[in-house]
Amino acid sequence: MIEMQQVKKTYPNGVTALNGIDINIDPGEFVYLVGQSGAGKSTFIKLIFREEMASSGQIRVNNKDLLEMKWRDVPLLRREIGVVYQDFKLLPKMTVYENVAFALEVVEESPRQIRKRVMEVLDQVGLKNKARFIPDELSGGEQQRVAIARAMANYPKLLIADEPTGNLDPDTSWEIMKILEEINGTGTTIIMATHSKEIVNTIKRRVIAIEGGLIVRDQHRGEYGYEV
Amino acid sequence: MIEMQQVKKTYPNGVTALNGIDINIDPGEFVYLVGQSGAGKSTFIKLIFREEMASSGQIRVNNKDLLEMKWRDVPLLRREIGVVYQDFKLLPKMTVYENVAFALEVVEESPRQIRKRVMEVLDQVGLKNKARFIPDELSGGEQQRVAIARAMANYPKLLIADEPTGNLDPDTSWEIMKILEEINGTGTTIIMATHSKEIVNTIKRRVIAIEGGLIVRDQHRGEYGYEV
Amino acid sequence: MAMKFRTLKRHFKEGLKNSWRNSWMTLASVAAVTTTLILVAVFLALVLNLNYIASGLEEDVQIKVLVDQTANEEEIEELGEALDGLDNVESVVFSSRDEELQDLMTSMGEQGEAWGLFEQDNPLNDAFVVTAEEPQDTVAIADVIIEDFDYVDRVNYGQDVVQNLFTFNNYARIVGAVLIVALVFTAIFLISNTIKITIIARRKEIEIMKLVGATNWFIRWPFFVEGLLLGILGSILPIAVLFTGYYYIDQNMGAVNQFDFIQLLPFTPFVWQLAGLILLIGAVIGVWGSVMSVRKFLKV
Amino acid sequence: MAMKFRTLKRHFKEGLKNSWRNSWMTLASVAAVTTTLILVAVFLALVLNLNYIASGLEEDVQIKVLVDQTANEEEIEELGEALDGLDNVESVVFSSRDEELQDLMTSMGEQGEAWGLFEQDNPLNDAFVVTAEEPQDTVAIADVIIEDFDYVDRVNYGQDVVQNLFTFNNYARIVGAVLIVALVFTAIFLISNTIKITIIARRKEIEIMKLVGATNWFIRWPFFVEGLLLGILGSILPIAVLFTGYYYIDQNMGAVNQFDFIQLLPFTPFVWQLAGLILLIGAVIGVWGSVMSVRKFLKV
Ligand SMILES: Nc1ncnc2c1ncn2[C@@H]1O[C@H](COP(=O)(O)OP(=O)(O)OP(=O)(O)O)[C@@H](O)[C@H]1O
Ligand SMILES: Nc1ncnc2c1ncn2[C@@H]1O[C@H](COP(=O)(O)OP(=O)(O)OP(=O)(O)O)[C@@H](O)[C@H]1O
Ligand SMILES: [Mg+2]
Ligand SMILES: [Mg+2]
Repeated sequence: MIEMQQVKKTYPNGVTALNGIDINIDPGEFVYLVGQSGAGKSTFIKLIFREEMASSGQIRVNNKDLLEMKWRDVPLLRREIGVVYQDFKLLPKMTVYENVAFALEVVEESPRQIRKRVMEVLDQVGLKNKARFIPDELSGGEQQRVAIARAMANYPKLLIADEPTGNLDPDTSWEIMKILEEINGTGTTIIMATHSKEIVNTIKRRVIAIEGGLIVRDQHRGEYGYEV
Repeated sequence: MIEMQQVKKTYPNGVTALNGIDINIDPGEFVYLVGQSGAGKSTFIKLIFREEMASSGQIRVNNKDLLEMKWRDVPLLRREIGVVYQDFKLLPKMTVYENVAFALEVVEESPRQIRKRVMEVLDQVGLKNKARFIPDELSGGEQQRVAIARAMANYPKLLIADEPTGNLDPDTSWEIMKILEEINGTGTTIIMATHSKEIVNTIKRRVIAIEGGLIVRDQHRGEYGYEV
Repeated sequence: MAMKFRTLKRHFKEGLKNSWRNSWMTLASVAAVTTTLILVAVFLALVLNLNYIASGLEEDVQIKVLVDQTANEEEIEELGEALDGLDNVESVVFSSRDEELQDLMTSMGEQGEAWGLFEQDNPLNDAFVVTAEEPQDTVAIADVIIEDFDYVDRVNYGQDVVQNLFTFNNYARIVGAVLIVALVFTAIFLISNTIKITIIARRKEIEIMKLVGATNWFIRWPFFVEGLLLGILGSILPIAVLFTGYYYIDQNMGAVNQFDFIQLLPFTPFVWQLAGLILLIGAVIGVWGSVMSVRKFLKV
Repeated sequence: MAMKFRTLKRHFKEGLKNSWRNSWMTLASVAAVTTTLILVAVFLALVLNLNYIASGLEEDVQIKVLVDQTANEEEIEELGEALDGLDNVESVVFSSRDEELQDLMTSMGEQGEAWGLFEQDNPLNDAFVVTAEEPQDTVAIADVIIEDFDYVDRVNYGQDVVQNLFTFNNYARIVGAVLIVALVFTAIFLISNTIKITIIARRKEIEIMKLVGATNWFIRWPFFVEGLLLGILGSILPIAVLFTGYYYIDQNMGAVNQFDFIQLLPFTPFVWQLAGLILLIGAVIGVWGSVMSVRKFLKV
């Protein structure tokens, strides 16, 4: 699903966030991404759906070479990937419903299909009754759940979540984890950046630890931790 | 420090977020605010520095009646309170340094004093070397720490933090908690909304649990939990 | 770019919704478009009418060919026919010396009557009044007449005044045309600049749309619709002002009787054409400004 | 509002920094201010000069008082003194009947010479040429002369033409004044509207500042500075265009010799005054637009 070879990322301001990443993630895997604040987790994630371009190295996602890819083809790549952004990135003028529907409209789904699916995912994250609200009228955790709903609406082959439980209480967090596990069960690859020791140590999956722009640990059914 | 009597808050869209809150928080206390996503924690916090106005009831902060207060006097109230917002609320065009300095400029601190204090708090949250970056160039956790630095820069009498460790790894979280405890040691009242069972159960303080707009538990040296 | 019909429908709905969602910005943009187009409308109506009035003045210019007093009737007739045969001449009218004196006396008013005493000893010439097809050709025709024709005593067309009139009108026309072009470009710039600012304010939204997998065209279409709506909404008031204002002035111009000599462009079709132009400018610039401004934020 | 000097300094620095931080918006706003003010400058220069030219034409208007042919020299002299004593009269010049005939012949050109034969039998009257202090009073003075004076045969001031000229000029002045006022208001509106849009785009920032404890004045001051900068930057190009353009036209007007009769307003002080006005409009509207637009986001 994802292959990276010697991937480096230096931001325009000179900060090198990733400094030689080699990794292989197979279809259907469930991967935790752990690491200190500023380690490079979000940068790693942004490279996968080409929000950012790698400065050097090789990235293949879904057998597409991201560095050779034409601008035109980027939307097609993104439609196969559902992303929960660390800062949510909801469209502020649209209602919760419209935000989620947007992800289905871009693939020209039929309106009836859209209506059905949107209410379905909103129900899953417990926000069916807030469909007509705009993001500013929601609590932090509710906004985060809208972002989760949008990411999974389109049955993506790959679902990337950047700290999807950062603003959620433990109960809601576990519900979200249950949903992610279910989705993973249908064959969707999942990559999740997280700071939650409890989740990583309870639901044991592959753990990739990033530290100072390098992968310092890559362990199947691993424990939380990012020390070398 | 804070007295609330029968405080209700209904948002313009008809959602009642708080439904009769009675509470007393004394100067120098350290209070955890816990509750499910959407319970009303952030709303409770917003009432204290009058980002939102209560719909009915009585609120006194620092012996000031917030509902009788003139618009003119609101900035004076806010200067006595440091706030870490759940969504950070950093000024996007200003550098990290300028964001923190702003909180000192509004009280017309001397430029030399400002320079000294800003670098001091940035050092405390571990971002001294990112002073010249703008928020967009920071990771989620780094942005959160800038927000923390800004909140404490002005030696506020009351420091309110809305999930200040939501985007931080455990190690950094503990460091932040250490800082908060130190500040609390100097007499500053601290109110902190959090979802971290680990923190609440390790550093035992007063725990106020909100559920459905009501205080369902108020316990000194309490455990994490919000069931009735 | 092949697109399902329901997607097109979606884009139109979305464009209208967006105008509504950003109602503050929409209002401000429409206000800017409105004021700018009112400016264009008023100015165009003014300059085009001035041009029309100037043309009217030029129409009145005639060449008076004074016939040599030695010419006999046959020769005068020949001269008349020859003048008639000239290129670019619209009409040739004969005016006898007696008629000329009468005209002169009339034109001099009361003072002229004093000259009535001298009717028996009329010192004036017979004359042909020649009107050019194109007023602009007057001077050239007059020159030809002087050079090539016999029995012509003098040619009179108010040389100084007419030359001045034409030169002045030509300069005025150039200035008017330059001002119109400049104003229209200014309007285009102001409108698209305003739209650009509103879209800079929405760059984050555009970026999010791209991140969710929208193609450039998917994002552009609602902006296209928004721009169109903006342009059309912004044209309504200018067109209304144009219609009522022009109607009012057209009506009252007749009442102010000193201005018989000023003839405005007829309401129909002039006002309709101008209204069409205003709407066109509004709509085209609205669409163009929107789509162009979006472009630079699509590279995400 | 008592403020430490270092805080004022801080606000100026912050205002300049903000313009730089929002460079896109600043650029777009300055562009809008620039175009609008160029429009105002060009239009003001045009209308004020047209008014000046029209006033020039009016200056030439004179009243010719034709003296009764029965009046003797003493009576003529009395009449002259009486005319001189009239209110609002600038000058009274005597012109004998012989001079009058000479003038008439000259003004008629070649054709006039034919009338030279009748010099011995001059049918014209002696005349006084009266010039009013204010051209506008001409008609009133003429009426007084007709009614109250003896030995006046007729009074001649090109009644129809002059009446038309004054009426036309008055209407033109009203139209010009209305257009200027409308244009200036349009400019004010467009500029403040543009600024408003840029500030709507920054409402979140203003809200954050309020939440951090900034007073309304603390937030307003940098916007004041930004608005001032915007207005001044936006005035530079219009003023440059005004100076070079006016200089160029002023120079070349003399060269186009057909236009001797057109006299432009003198470069100094006219252009300087206009430039000052432009700068004033830019700065005042810049500041006013900024501070006003911020206002509605301060209630947090
Ligand atoms: N747009 C950017 N421009 C410049 N530097 C950036 C940018 N985004 C991130 N960085 C820097 O790159 C490094 C890695 O950032 P990244 O967001 O990947 O961290 P992270 O692991 O997601 O941290 P967190 O857990 O705090 O979200 C950080 O030092 C950060 O300051
Ligand atoms: N500006 C607003 N307008 C309308 N409703 C709002 C607004 N802000 C919050 N709400 C609603 O009020 C309720 C309480 O929200 P609040 O932000 O206080 O929750 P919270 O306890 O902070 O949740 P979280 O842990 O998810 O941040 C929620 O149901 C939310 O949808
Ligand atoms: Mg991150
Ligand atoms: Mg909250």
